[in-house]
Amino acid sequence: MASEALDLPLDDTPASRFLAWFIGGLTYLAVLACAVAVLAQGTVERLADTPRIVTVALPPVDDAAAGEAEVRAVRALLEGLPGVAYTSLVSKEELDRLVEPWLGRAGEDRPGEMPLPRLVDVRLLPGPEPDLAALAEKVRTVAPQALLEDTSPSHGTLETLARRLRWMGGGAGLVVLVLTLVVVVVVTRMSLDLHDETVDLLRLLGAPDRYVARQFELHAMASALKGGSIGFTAALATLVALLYLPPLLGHPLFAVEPRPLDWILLAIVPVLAALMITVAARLTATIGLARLR
Amino acid sequence: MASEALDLPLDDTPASRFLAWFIGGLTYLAVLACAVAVLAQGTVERLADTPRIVTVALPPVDDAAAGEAEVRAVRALLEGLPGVAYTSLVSKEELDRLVEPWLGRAGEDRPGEMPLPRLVDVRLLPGPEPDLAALAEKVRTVAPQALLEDTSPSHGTLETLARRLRWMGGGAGLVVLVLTLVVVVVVTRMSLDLHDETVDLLRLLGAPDRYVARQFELHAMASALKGGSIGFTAALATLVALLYLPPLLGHPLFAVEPRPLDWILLAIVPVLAALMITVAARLTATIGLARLR
Amino acid sequence: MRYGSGEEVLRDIGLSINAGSFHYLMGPSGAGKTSLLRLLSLSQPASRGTVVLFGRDVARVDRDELGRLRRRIGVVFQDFRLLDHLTAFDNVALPLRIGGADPERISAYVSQMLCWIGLGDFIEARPPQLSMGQRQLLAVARAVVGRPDLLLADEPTSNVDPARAERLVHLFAELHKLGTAVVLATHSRELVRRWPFPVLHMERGRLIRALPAEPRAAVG
Amino acid sequence: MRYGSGEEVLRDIGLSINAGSFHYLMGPSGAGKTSLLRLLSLSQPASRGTVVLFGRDVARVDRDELGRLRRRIGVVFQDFRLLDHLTAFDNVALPLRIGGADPERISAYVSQMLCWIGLGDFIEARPPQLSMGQRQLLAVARAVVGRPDLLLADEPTSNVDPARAERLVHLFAELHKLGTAVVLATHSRELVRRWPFPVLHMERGRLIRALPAEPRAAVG
Ligand SMILES: Nc1ncnc2c1ncn2[C@@H]1O[C@H](COP(=O)(O)OP(=O)(O)OP(=O)(O)O)[C@@H](O)[C@H]1O
Ligand SMILES: Nc1ncnc2c1ncn2[C@@H]1O[C@H](COP(=O)(O)OP(=O)(O)OP(=O)(O)O)[C@@H](O)[C@H]1O
Ligand SMILES: [Mg+2]
Ligand SMILES: [Mg+2]
Repeated sequence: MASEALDLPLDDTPASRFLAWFIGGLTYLAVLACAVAVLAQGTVERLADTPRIVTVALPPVDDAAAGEAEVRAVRALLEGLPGVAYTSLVSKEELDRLVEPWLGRAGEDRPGEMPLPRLVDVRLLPGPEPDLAALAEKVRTVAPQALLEDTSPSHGTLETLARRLRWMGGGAGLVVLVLTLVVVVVVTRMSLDLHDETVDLLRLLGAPDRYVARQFELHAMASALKGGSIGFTAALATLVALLYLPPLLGHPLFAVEPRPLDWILLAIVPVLAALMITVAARLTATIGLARLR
Repeated sequence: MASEALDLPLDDTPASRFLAWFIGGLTYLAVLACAVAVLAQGTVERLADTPRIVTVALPPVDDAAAGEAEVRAVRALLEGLPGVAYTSLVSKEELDRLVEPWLGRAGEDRPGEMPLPRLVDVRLLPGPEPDLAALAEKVRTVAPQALLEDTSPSHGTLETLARRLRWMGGGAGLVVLVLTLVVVVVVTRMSLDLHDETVDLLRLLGAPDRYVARQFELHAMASALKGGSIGFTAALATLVALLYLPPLLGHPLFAVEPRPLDWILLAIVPVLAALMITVAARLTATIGLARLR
Repeated sequence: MRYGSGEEVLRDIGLSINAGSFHYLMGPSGAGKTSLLRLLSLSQPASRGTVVLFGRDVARVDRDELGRLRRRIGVVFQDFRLLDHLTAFDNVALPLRIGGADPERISAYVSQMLCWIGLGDFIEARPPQLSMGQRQLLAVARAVVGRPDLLLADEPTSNVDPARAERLVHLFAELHKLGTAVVLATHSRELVRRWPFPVLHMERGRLIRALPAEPRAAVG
Repeated sequence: MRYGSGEEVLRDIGLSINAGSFHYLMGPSGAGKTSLLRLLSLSQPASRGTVVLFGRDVARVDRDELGRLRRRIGVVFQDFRLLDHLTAFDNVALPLRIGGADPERISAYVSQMLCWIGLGDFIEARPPQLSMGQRQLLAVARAVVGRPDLLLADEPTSNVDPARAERLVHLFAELHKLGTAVVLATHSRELVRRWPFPVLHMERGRLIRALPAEPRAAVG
């Protein structure tokens, strides 16, 4: 016969009634933001795993023998360094192909004997971002005029993008969580004001503050669970649609599948939010009640 | 002794209490949007008032006499057309100056006898946008290879911008007004629900619907006048700051001073808004009341 | 008559109240006194049967006419239904304002009424600042200030001291002499003893001792 | 004691109520009966003087102790103060829940209480669906269900019929016999005649005929 009704008619406040919906919307955003962060993190890790090539360019020299010696010295130096997988000299034919768009076809538009730089591709081992400046410094000890070029610019951009997205996603998730807490605090304060007569009655009946605060806590928790599950479900649906629907499959940012751990991490978001909301409501109510005698 | 209190405690609803602020904010936006529209209209008119120059370019010819005859024919034709103020042949010196950045100094970098096109400036009378294609067609009847150039490209961009701004400002103002009305309708409906007991009492005391509706109307009107004057004042302040503060004085869009009529037009915005808000509140209340018996 | 979709709380009511009559309405708690007064005050329509007031079937009048009829009725609600945000003055002035009386007459009338009823010191007080008895006096003042043709008072003396209760019934009797029909729900046998008027007795939604019984509720 | 910054509505109250005593509190409307009960129910602190309850100066107890003291007091508010969104059952169960009683005992106790007081058919009804008298019975049920050591009842019989009023006072008398101190504000001389207990008489904020007069309010 004992009903589930709270002692305070909290569901009757417009603000309170919409609390669940607020929380739902904000949870949706938080989960999506965190999904972006998690996927970006995946991308960053995958990029770190793919080997990376930088190119050492040695300026053209007239003396072919001296040039070859220089190349050998540079390759020997590089292959002795930690983090370098192997090196390879770019062949004459490939070099011609590379400069063709700029200088014209060899032998036709341009004198065949025009001096060209010699290029050494350096394949780095996967791992953390290599210190290219230091590498260049080392190379210059044997070939003072060597230039080091990062020949995978798109790799760099993608990685920068992924890193940024990771922080932005995480940051946005955090902002949304904070916003949710602010909304909860404001709504709880408003409810406390709105129901001051009922709160007063409960206290006259001898209810300790924790009893009254528990009413707000229970309501906030119910709203958080309801809103949180709605928001989480909606976010999951959006995510799955974004990840697995054809038009988006091709984009490299979405080439990473979330790992099982990622899904668990995302599921923690609404749970954590619900927990924080509940605690926030209780604290707000307790503080508000302490002001009254 | 008769107090000014309404029979309904409308100022006690959170939604109602903030109605004035809502209206204030929206009026602010509406006035600013309309100011943009009015200023843009001023710019459009000013641009229409400034005379406009187009240039007719005749390709270089080897026969100087034939060339001069062609120029004379073109000028005679143009000066006979309505909408053309006068024409003038661009002198040899000016022409040299014009081509200098492109072809080098005459006699030094470039052979002096290099053939140049002959340019005729056509000054059009102020008025509506001229039909340049038709003009070019006419010129080509006497000089088949003539080209017509609108030599005031920035003029064109500015005018397009101003025209767009005019519509966008007006549109935004309208959207904001509509939004205000929606807010008023929603708040009135909510108040009607919230105060159903008091409304019921008034009706039991024999109050006709118009008496009860008048309560909502009065409250909406008070909110509109209060919010409207706050919003209008704030918008005026912003506008004056934008128009007369140094950093912005230079921009051509802000070179137009609002005319007295413009200020009056802007002042009409909040008054019109207040009127519409009042009517909207009354209508909403009347319709809501008609649903009850 | 029924509340919402519940069972009928009033049954077999045959009642005719003549203009200028005075009736007590008595009966145990929950008998349906307030419900009957709700019917008569046009707060709620009858679910069955007809209510005839001032010679008109109230189910058939239009909105404007309904308002006019209601303005001829003064009601002291059992829970007072005062407006908490208005002063005592404004609360009492309400029926006159609704009736469209001119402000000066309202001012004079209302002040006089409040003084007479014993709230002269509380003209600017709001209901929550009044004692329960004072609120009840205010509710009575609001009901009678418009000199209604029909006065429905639901236990109007329950919260006031015997001296004031006496005074209130005296007021009702005066109105009755001036031609107002009065129906006064009460639990007080003492009142009935001291001011002997006919008693309508209710029990479980039925009128069991009405004086001139007719098969419908008719007033006026 | 004063409301807000108004003038003092209670003055020179010297009153001592012994454990297990029974007093009527009488006086005209606006005399200050409710205000005095507010002091005793710890609704409002005294602006001057001290209130001693169960041997403790209530101005000096901490929050937890205040709650404990309040739980030993049962109050029938003059305006009932029932929670409209809760059923009759939940309203009566409220003090027991707050006191931390276990659900089964609450259920048994509350149902029994409601049946005894005559609301057995209205266990699931909410206050707005009850007649005024029924609401008053509910308010009484809530005040006594926790077997308080001090019962403060503000005109608890004003809206019920004489038979039920009788029954209520009988209930209070039984509690009194079990050791509860009772203060019963009322306007009914009939009650006082039938259940002769000492009467505290108030007039304009002053206690004018208290039996054992001492210079402070002390209870318990
Ligand atoms: N709003 C409502 N919804 C449902 N039932 C109601 C409502 N109001 C009253 N009732 C029921 O109708 C019956 C009659 O109530 P009513 O208020 O008319 O009694 P009453 O004679 O005025 O009693 P009292 O002397 O206690 O005021 C009661 O059983 C009550 O529970
Ligand atoms: N909240 C309040 N604010 C200001 N004044 C109040 C307030 N409540 C009561 N009063 C004033 O205090 C005085 C005593 O009121 P109180 O309610 O104690 O009277 P009472 O003896 O209970 O009367 P009743 O028999 O009518 O219930 C009255 O003059 C009243 O106007
Ligand atoms: Mg009743
Ligand atoms: Mg009182």
